[in-house]
Amino acid sequence: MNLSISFKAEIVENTAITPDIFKLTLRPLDSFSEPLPGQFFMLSVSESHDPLLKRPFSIFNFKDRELQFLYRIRGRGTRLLSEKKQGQRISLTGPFGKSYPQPDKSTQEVWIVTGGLGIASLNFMINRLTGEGQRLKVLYGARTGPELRILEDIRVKEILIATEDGTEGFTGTVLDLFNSYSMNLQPSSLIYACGPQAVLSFIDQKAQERGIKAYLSLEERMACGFGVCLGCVIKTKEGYKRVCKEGPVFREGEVIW
Amino acid sequence: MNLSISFKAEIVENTAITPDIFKLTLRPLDSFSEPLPGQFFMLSVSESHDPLLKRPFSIFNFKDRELQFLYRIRGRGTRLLSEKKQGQRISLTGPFGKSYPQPDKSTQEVWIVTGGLGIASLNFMINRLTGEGQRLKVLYGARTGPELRILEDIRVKEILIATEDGTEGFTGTVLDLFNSYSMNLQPSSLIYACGPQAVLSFIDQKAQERGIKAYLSLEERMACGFGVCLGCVIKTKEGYKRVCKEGPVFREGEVIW
Amino acid sequence: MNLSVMIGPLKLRNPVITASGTSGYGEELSQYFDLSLLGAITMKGISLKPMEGNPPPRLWETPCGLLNSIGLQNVGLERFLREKLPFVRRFALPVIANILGNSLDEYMELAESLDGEVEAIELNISCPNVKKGGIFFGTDRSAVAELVSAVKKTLKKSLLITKLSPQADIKEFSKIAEDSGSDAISLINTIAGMAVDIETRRPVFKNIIAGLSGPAIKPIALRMVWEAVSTVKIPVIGIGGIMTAEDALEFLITGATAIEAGTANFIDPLSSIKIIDGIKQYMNRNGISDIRQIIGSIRL
Amino acid sequence: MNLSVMIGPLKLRNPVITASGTSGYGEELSQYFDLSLLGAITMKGISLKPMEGNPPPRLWETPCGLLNSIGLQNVGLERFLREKLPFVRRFALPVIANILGNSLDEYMELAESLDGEVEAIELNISCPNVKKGGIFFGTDRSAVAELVSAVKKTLKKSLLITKLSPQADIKEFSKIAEDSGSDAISLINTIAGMAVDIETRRPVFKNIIAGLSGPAIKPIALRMVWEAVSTVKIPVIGIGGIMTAEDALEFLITGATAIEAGTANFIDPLSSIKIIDGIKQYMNRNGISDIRQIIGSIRL
Ligand SMILES: Cc1cc2nc3c(=O)[nH]c(=O)nc-3n(C[C@H](O)[C@H](O)[C@H](O)COP(=O)(O)OP(=O)(O)OC[C@H]3O[C@@H](n4cnc5c(N)ncnc54)[C@H](O)[C@@H]3O)c2cc1C
Ligand SMILES: Cc1cc2nc3c(=O)[nH]c(=O)nc-3n(C[C@H](O)[C@H](O)[C@H](O)COP(=O)(O)OP(=O)(O)OC[C@H]3O[C@@H](n4cnc5c(N)ncnc54)[C@H](O)[C@@H]3O)c2cc1C
Ligand SMILES: Cc1cc2nc3c(=O)[nH]c(=O)nc-3n(C[C@H](O)[C@H](O)[C@H](O)COP(=O)(O)O)c2cc1C
Ligand SMILES: Cc1cc2nc3c(=O)[nH]c(=O)nc-3n(C[C@H](O)[C@H](O)[C@H](O)COP(=O)(O)O)c2cc1C
Ligand code: FES
Ligand code: FES
Repeated sequence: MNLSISFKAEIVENTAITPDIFKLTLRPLDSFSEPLPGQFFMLSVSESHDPLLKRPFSIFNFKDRELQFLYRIRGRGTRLLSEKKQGQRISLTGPFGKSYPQPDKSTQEVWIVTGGLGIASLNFMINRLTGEGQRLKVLYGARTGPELRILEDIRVKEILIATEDGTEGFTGTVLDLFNSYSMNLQPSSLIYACGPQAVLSFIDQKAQERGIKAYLSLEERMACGFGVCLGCVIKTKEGYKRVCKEGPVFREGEVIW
Repeated sequence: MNLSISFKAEIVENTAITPDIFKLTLRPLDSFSEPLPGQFFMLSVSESHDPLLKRPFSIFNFKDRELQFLYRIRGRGTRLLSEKKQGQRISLTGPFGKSYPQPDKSTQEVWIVTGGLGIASLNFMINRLTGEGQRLKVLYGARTGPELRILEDIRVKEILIATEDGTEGFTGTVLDLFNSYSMNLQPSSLIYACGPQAVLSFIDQKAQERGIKAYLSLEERMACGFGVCLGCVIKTKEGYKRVCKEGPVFREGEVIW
Repeated sequence: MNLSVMIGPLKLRNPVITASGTSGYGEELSQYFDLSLLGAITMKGISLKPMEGNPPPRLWETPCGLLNSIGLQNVGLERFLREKLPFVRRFALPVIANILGNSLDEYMELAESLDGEVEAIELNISCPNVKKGGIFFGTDRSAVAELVSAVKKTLKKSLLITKLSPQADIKEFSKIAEDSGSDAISLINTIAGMAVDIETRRPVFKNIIAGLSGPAIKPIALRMVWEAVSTVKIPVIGIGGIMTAEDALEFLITGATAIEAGTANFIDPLSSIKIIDGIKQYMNRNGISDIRQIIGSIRL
Repeated sequence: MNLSVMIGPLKLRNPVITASGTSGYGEELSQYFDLSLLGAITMKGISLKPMEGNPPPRLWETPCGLLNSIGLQNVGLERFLREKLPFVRRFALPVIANILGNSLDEYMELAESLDGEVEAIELNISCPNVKKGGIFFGTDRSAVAELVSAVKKTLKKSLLITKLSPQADIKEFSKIAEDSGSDAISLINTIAGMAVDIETRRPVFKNIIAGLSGPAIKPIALRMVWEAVSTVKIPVIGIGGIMTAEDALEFLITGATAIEAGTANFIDPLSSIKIIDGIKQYMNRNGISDIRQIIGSIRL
């Protein structure tokens, strides 16, 4: 029994990092279960029945019993969320989903490949791994320089940046960046990736080609977040799987893109 | 053409006067028509379709192009309204409805009879009348002393108070108060009343008995507020009338209670 | 940019009509905008004799919806012709009279008197708020066929639009309306719904059942419009929960030639004007010069 | 305080059931609360053979509603009996198996295999998400009569509940179900709805039409339950947009013997538990000691 799966939290902070990217910090008001990196919560964006469904957000950070999220305004729900002010309350369910597995002993180097808001899912894992002294290389792609502000809290020695408009770092996408460094990948490397489908399917393919282990975090529209609606499925080699339950983290070679 | 009938406003203040009575000050962001005392606006309590309908609120005061409302938390809509914070925006339509007619030359004394939130509709009229030097007597009933805080802004010389629990002024309702003073009513007096149906029907009857003119402001559930849905009707001697359009202010003897 | 559409021989400036019972006789809305900006306006349902309507309460809010039990309060045919029609006639726009009878004869008398006075007559055979009349016709196959044929034969000048009940099988009844000579069909009317006050344990409405409108019913209305356009060749007017241009576009893309906005008018008297603007913006954004490129353009 | 109700000979601890397709096979929910707190649990619709379900997207949000096109993905009868049923059997609560066939034979085989394995069988004759099967039965009078009678004859131990389609005439079909021997009826299943993506101009779902659930449909569901309880004597289970105890009470007061909560489980896995608590609070507040004083207590 885990009656703490559904709880309320108070907004400590909900601030714009760029005009459409926000950082949200919540202080839970009831008991809840500790989240693991890669897991997500379903957040209510409205106190009414419209929008009806909660929205899934990866846990960006968990510190001092506060939950932190990073989100981009995409549609109505995220817009409503961005209008919420400090002191307002919001309902949550979670944590849900499989977390990123830990690297095993044989892993010599971890690559984090992500872009845009994909970092929302990986930041917590990065913190864990650096805390454990794991060797890390972060490859990050953004549309444009100012969006790199979302990396400000991230403490990693080796972080490689690409911007599509070339305002900072490498000019191109994170995939271009990946390509130009991928000769350094060892069979004992491990990749964690999160981002748009194009990024994930590309990394999936490269990992398979090179015989490297990769964990890919996916997104799908969700209703429940905990496996009962069967609404969030993706096609895998073993048939449809629920992103919220069997995922959101999948292994290389599992998903049929 | 009056395209300013529907507009947005920014919340300047939304503060609790008692735990369930709030004062809301709005700064319109678009052009709008000047309201008259007794008129009302329809306020959206949510940026979504749930609750679907706007809620009617009397104009409590209009000063320096700011609209002020006084409201009590009654159900879901007013609760949502009370949770809104300074800086948030809200949509309005209005002003709608008939205003309180001005007293005519023959009126020697104006009585304002109201209780609870009824003052929300009459305050603006009181301000007008005192501004014009009209002799005024306000009879006001509250449940309990602390609720009298909503009268703080009201500048009238002669204000008679009743509280149901006797914490301040006369012990009883505003009707008891009215009864014990009504011998002072002259045929040339004029009554403005707003409040629960019991108050209005009582004043209506007394006014008719004594041949005194009275203006009564009514409430009904509303969908549109401007006369097209036919949802807010009350029974009158001339058949159903729309509270939002033919009212909310009615004459003594008009309504069938 | 062309926004005009044809409902049979009737040309509308644009496909946005205000729905019956949600725009009165045009008097109130005309205070807020120039009615001639609309594609057309539909009058509150008119009966032969004035109707007082139902006692309050007449409204109840539901999640994203509105239950109403107005009971077809209206001024009756005579006052309509004398007072209400002349007013709305001052504006350059097609007027649709929505009519309701308790019998075939009443419908016929209404249709005869209104023929030529209005551009179109919308047969309300589907209102759930009166015991006699409406609902009976709306779900009875042969009664609808007989009614539509008879009214069609009567009309010399005005167009005939049959407004369907969502309580009936849409495919079947659109076909009946088409086969009986209706020039167009409109759908949907409100869906029969109910609410109970759990404190008093009474139904909210005296009639127990009331009509549900608003955003809640949009997906159902859109499906029914889809069923209608897949069944008949006559123009279909889409109605149900249309609040925004995006909603209207869903119906137009699905194949509705025009749409009616109802409950939206309550939330904002300028809704229909905003819907028209929004459609224009969508057309601009997508480089569409003629609304007819949108209507029925759904890609399966 | 007595919250228990009888569905025919079957006693439920309280009138709150989780609806088919919204609580899986109980595995997920059981991680969050003790299933035996529920009145009963309904299993995801089971077919003879495993079904893969529809391709994504399977979900679309509408105002206060949810359109789904899951396509009855399920593990099939065999795996259900082998893996899923033993799990939920660990909890002390009645289990309802929701079954769906493509033919009378398939329904019969499902019923025979499940008889006695579960307390009740809910005949899903109304799912709008598969082309063959469901919808056909749900709106065809003689097919429903034949199906219900045949299944009823097969069942020696389990109760038979017929789940009605909101696309059919409720009065007529509740009567058919009762006359054909169904022990109870449940309603409503999702209402057929549709959505269009105005940017791609495609229907959101491959099947075009999907099933609408959630608060949006509550007033319609309540009206249909009213129609059912006014027509039949067998117990009626109310379903549709029940999110809170207040919603549940509307259905119980109207005459539903029990209710099923569906979409509510998605928004909060503890919804049904909260509904039970809320009903208790209401009873306390109103000095009601037995839930049977509430059921059907509507005052007209
Ligand atoms: C497990 C998981 C974790 C996520 N974590 C984050 C996060 O940490 N930060 C963040 O900003 N976003 C995250 N997302 C995406 C986020 O849930 C969506 O952006 C949000 O639900 C959109 O809601 P909306 O009402 O604003 O958009 P809508 O109006 O519903 O849709 C707007 C656009 O977003 C797309 N979209 C909507 N929902 C999803 C979804 N679930 N997956 C993919 N695309 C979607 C739609 O197709 C549409 O194009 C996550 C999604 C999942 C499934
Ligand atoms: C012309 C007019 C002016 C008004 N001015 C004010 C004002 O200045 N300040 C203020 O606090 N309130 C005012 N009201 C009442 C206010 O509109 C309602 O309290 C509000 O709509 C309730 O919304 P809700 O969602 O909180 O309540 P709901 O959940 O909708 O209902 C809660 C309770 O309030 C009652 N109620 C709801 N709406 C109305 C209504 N329109 N009239 C009477 N009772 C209702 C219901 O019957 C129920 O018992 C006015 C009403 C009208 C018609
Ligand atoms: C208050 C109200 C009154 C209505 N009166 C009528 C009417 O007189 N005749 C009619 O055919 N439809 C009437 N309708 C139905 C609307 O015209 C429309 O079909 C329905 O409300 C669905 O559209 P909507 O969701 O946009 O409101 C009425 C609807 C409402 C809400
Ligand atoms: C995602 C989803 C899946 C469903 N699957 C089934 C099913 O397999 N069998 C069935 O009879 N009903 C199914 N239903 C219908 C529900 O059991 C219920 O009748 C309907 O959703 C209305 O109730 P609600 O508004 O509380 O959700 C499903 C509903 C949803 C939302
Ligand atoms: S979101 Fe419901 S099963 Fe995944
Ligand atoms: S609220 Fe619509 S007519 Fe008065």
